[in-house]
Amino acid sequence: MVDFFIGLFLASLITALFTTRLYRLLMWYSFNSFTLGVLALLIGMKLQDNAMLITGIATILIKAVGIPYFLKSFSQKFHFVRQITPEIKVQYAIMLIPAILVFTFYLAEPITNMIANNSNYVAISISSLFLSLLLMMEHKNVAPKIIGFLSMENSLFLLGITATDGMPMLVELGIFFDLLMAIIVINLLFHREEMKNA
Amino acid sequence: MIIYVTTIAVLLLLAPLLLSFIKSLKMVLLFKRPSSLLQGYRNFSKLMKKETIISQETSSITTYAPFLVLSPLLVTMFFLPPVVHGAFYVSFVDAFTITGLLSLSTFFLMLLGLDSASAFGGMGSSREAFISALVEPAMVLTVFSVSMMAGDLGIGQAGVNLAEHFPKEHMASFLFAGISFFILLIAENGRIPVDNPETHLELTMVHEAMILDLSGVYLAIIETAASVKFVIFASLFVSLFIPLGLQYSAPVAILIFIAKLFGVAVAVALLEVNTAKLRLFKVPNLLGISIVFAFLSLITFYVLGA
Amino acid sequence: MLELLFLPALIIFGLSFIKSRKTHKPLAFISFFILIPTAELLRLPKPFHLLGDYLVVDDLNAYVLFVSSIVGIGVALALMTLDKHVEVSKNAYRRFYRFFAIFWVGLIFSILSNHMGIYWIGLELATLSTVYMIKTNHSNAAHKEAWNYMIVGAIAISLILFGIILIYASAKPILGEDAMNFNLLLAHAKEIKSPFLFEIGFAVVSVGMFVKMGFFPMNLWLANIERASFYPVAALFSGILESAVIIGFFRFSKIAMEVNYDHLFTFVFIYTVLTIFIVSFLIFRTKDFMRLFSLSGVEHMALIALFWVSGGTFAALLHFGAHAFLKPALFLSTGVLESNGKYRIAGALRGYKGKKGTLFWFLVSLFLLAVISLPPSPMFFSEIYGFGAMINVAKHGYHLLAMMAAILILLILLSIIFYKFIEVYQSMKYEGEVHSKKVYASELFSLVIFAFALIALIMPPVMNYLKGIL
Amino acid sequence: MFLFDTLSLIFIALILLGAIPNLFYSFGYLPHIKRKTHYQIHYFAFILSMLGVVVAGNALVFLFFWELMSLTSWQLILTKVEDKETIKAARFYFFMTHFGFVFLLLFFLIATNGNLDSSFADMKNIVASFAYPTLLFFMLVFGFLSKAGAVPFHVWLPYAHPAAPSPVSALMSGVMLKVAIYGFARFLFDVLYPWPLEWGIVVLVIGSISSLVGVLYALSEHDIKALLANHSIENIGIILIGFGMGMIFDSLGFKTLSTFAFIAALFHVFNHMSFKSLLFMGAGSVLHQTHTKNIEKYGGLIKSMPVTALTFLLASISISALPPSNGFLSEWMIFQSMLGSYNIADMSLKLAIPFAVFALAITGGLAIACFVKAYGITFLGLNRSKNAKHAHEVNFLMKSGMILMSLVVISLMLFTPFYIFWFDKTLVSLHHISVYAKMFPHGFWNMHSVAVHGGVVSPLILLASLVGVTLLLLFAYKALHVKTRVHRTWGCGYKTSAKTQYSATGFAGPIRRFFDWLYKSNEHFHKENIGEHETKFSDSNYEVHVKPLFETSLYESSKKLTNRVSYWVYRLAHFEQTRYAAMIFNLMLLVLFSYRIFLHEFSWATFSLEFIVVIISIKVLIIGDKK
Repeated sequence: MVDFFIGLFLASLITALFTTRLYRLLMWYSFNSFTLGVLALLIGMKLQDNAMLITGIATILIKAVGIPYFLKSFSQKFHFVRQITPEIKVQYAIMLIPAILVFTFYLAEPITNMIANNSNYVAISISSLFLSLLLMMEHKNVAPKIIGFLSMENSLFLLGITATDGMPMLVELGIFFDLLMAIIVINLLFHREEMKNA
Repeated sequence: MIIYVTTIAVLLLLAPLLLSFIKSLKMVLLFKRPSSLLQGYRNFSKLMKKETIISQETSSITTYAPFLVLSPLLVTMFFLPPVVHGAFYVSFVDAFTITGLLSLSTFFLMLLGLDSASAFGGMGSSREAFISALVEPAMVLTVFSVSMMAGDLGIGQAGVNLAEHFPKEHMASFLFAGISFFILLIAENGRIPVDNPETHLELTMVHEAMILDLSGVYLAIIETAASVKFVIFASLFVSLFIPLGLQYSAPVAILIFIAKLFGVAVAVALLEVNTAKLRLFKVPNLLGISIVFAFLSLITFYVLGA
Repeated sequence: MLELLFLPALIIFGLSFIKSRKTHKPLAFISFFILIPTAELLRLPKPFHLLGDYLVVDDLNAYVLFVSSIVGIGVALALMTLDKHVEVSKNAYRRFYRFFAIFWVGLIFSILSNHMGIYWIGLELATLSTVYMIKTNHSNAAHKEAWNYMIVGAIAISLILFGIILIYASAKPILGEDAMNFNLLLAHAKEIKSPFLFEIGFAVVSVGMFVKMGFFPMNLWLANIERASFYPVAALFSGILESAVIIGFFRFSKIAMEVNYDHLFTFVFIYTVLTIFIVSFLIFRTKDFMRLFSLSGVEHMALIALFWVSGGTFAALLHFGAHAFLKPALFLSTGVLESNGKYRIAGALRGYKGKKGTLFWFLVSLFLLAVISLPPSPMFFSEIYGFGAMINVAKHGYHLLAMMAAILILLILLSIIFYKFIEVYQSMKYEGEVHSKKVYASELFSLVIFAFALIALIMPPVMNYLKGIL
Repeated sequence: MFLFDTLSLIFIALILLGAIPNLFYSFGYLPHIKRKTHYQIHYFAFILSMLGVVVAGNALVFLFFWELMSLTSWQLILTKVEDKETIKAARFYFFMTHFGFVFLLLFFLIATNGNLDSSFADMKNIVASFAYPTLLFFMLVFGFLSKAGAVPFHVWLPYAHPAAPSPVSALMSGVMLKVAIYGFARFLFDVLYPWPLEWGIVVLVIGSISSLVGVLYALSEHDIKALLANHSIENIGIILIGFGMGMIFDSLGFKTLSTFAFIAALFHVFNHMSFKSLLFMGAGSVLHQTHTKNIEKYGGLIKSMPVTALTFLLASISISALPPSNGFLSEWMIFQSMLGSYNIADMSLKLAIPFAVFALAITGGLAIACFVKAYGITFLGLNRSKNAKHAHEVNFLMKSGMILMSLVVISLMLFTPFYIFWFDKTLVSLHHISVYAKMFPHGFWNMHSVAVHGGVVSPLILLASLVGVTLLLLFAYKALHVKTRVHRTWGCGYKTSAKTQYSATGFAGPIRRFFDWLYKSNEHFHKENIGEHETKFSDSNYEVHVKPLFETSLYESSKKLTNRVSYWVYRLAHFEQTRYAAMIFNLMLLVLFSYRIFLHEFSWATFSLEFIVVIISIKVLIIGDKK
């Protein structure tokens, strides 16, 4: 079950890479976050870890629902360009994504003595990190870049949830707090720009 | 000690004669009517009687430099090797010092040339500086080599040593050093092919250009200095490279020495008659030969021991 | 104690909401209160548990905190006359103060933390608040650079967190939830079961930090941002933000040293030499003060990192202190220096009249010459000791000649920087035309504070204190 | 912390001898300087820092004062900032001195294991266990000889010395260069002893080349201070020749000869300090009066500035190594020590040393030519410009500075045995054997060489006889009561004027032409022809400029290289901002890959794979397609 959701997580991220519409991208991000939340809930239940459960619920609430909603409203408020074509050609991307996956598994191969005893989780997290970076690279517009950054955050959480069986509560809350802060700052950035244009 | 003083006196007296001798011998060789052998003395006495004309552009350098040109040479006269076996010689002066004293004399001569503000003086000094700069290394290297063969750098001691043990085993390097030194003799004394002491043609002058503005006693002093310099070189050449005949009694040995000096003069005259004056910028070639021979002399001495 | 530490920042935060013409005057003086707790922390017996195991004060971070507090005071002072040198609206001015306060809080957390997570949170807070500080400048360039900072800073920060989690993953089997505790991790570093995982984590963390400090290949990134924003931002960057980053690097690398020293050293050495190579040539071509100082800041951070991993703890800390005082001082003075145009280096130090002016140019010359480590600048001593430490590492390693060659290359690269600075200094001092410029007392006061702090650094007691750290 | 052994004391003496007359001169010069406070602060700090260097007892103190010395001298060069050249020169000087400092720093760090408080004796122990002493030796060479101005690090001298005020040039050239020699000697003797044979040869070669290069470029110089600066290069070369011979003899086991050669080098250090300071003071006085450094604008100054002219003459004789001056004596000693190469068994080395002899000898010859030029063109003949016409003797303080310095020169000439006694003691304290008894076996009249077949020189007798004979001749001349008449110089019927005199360019012409393959001189000839006539002209101007070969080949090319590299780096660093993410991506790829390959398990196959992958990804993601 856990592995299935990890697969879904990765799949949604890869799909997001090929998306050419902003709202579609937001949707894939939301789905991505949702799988992450479910993963947290699943592992949390298995480990009887309340903190993990809270994290899962918060993830679903904030990342899968809240942030996409905010971003969507921003995009309407500030008239984002919604047509986002990837800069990197599809042909390259097709080659690049498997290469990244191969590389990360090769990289993670010597890792031993994990708590979850599965180095593949690390590999998948690193590859999703690379994929989110790729997402940031292939777009010139700011909005997809922000989504790229947010999915990087997701891959962090994936690592934290799967590979380490959850981080300390304090840290996770801190991360959420910072995420909110980031959204505020982004809002301000857009806002200033808007004011100036007006 | 008496022989020592006598030798110096004889050499001093002989100095003008040697140059006049070369001149007249050259004239004979060129089928001209020779000038008198005593011309040098005549010139000297005539100049001594004349008044001194000093240029208004000159400074105290002109007033004192002629003496400073002559005095190092006169001092050098006292340091020459003995001409008679067992005679007194100065042991506390070596070849480098003598080289230095000769340079000192040249230094003031060059300043003298520049002092009069004439184009000729500067030209002469410039050329002299050029030549003497190149003479210096050849001189030092030759001295270096000779001191090895003679077993001493002290010039007097070297002469004695060479006379006592003629370096038969080092004949090759001895010969090379001799050739080198002979070239230096020509270059330093302004003889053809380096300089022509007899013309006053601006293209060729070196030594004469520097003293163009001197007259009277000053000119006499400089002329004397030139002849003394020739004597010094000739007697150094004779003592170091033809160290023969010292074992006889004093008068005979001195006579032999004088004969050798005249021999050198003859050689110089022959050379002068048979070569043309070199262009100034060809002079380094000649001096280069001298340097090469000096090096060769050292190398053969070191490597072959010959 | 904790309250006292955050009090000045919080007061500034609160006051910044009051809409009055004169609010910014008291703000500067409030910052002085920070000296009380920080000085107290320096004095207290170490380790001092400020907040359980989360915030622990030891010699190292007490020193770093003190240094950054002085920088904070200096910057707050110089901020008073920001509107005299650049165009800034009252609102933006106050908002600048507000974000400055947030920034400060975040960094105090970071510096004092004994917990990777808290360290990260503080850093993130600071990063995000900086974005707005950059934005205070209403130019297009500043807007662009603010986004840039947002994106790249976010990436860097995420990388750091990613690395932290990897390290956590490697240590959790032995330490459990406490695997994020720096001290515990350091004590148990040798027991880590999967050193490879730890090392990957460390590599990711350091890449994140290096990107944030503008190392290879992001050299011009930081310089451009500092160019585009108001000059106090640059001062805050180099004086406070970078101190927080570097103290993290100190702590992480300390653990990495226990795990595998050779790997750590090779990695950092190659990285920093590469950085200095690029930076020295970039410095050679710079044409304005901001980029010049900013790039030289990158160079100094690289040197600090290098000295630290070479075992030259004292050298690294001294260099850090000198850098933290010198760079903000220089950045703050650019406000005055550039009052006749951004790209006018020639004659920038001329035309200062009166006592204030004389003091100003004198101080700036001192700072400029101290940056290139002429004696008796603290940088002179720190570089000597730092390179000494490197030579020692070289002597105990296997590739002595290769290391020597690398050190030599490093020194020659530093000579290039030296040459550029001399050129700039001479040109500022002796070339160009004379325009009269005005210096304000508050900026001068902050420069004087920095100057005294620098002098204090080379005093024997301070030196001994630094030698006693670790 | 501080060290006062004989070597230090000797150099303290040197600095004081150089500085005290300079103080007088400097105060006389002061009205001429605009930034008086600036000048005075740095001037005294400079002298103090030099003293600090020679008494420093550990590495840290040494480095501190060394840098302080550089710093103050740099600021002193910047005294006259109105000049663009000054700023350039100062920058170049400071860079060069920093360049040397880098090597010194490295040397100290290696030799002290990073603990800079250790004394020189401790350093010796550390160095003894260091595997590559030659590395350290080269660091010393680079570090100290770049400050001393030996080839190929000499390029800054002809720029820095002319730019500095004259008292400072005198101090820098006379004393500061010697402080560098002190450092070189100090660490060779105290730390790096014993020396392999090759080191001595390296020093000898550097010395020979420096002496030749220095004098050759001095000849082509028209700026009087640059000329003197080039002569400093030459004299440092001569000192290094003596030093190198000493090192060679020491490593071959000829201890007596070694001490002798070192004494010669030390003696030349003192001599050069004395006459070079005096020359710079003289040049400074001339400059002070005529406001130009161009030697072609002087002429006839001996009439208006007799004291300057006389002291300059004394120094010229001394620097040209003419007997019986002190310069001659030290050069004589160096020649003598080279004569000691007779004993060397190694044939190739034995044959190589005559080349050094040759270099030294030709240097001597050219130095004479050069100083005839410098003296003759400056002080003799007619005034070549209005500036020279209005010159008059300098003020009392400057005069007394010059006179004091000439007294130092004369004392070095008269009290040679005394100085040599001290040099001998110094070397004994550095664990060499004493040769004083061998050099002066029969009192102080005659100085003997310790080489086999070596010569003798008797400075006092020479001096006495030269003075005696000259006086005798003068008295004779006076006794003759020769009539004297003053008239114009005879110029073949033409009028003699300032323009018909030989110029400095013309004077050096033959030599310049002979060495043109080295000079590669840049000639400018401009002529206003009258009508169609090629040979008739109303106005003409001929100038020759020589740019030193080392500067064009070594320095400008490295500057070009730096420029090119920096441009390349600059372009590389200027990516579009959208590429930042891509750069980080690739960076991560590279770092993680490297960790995996190099630090976990290495195989060439994966390495080459990594290489290819990274290259492709950089190409695709960062550089992108060509547009």
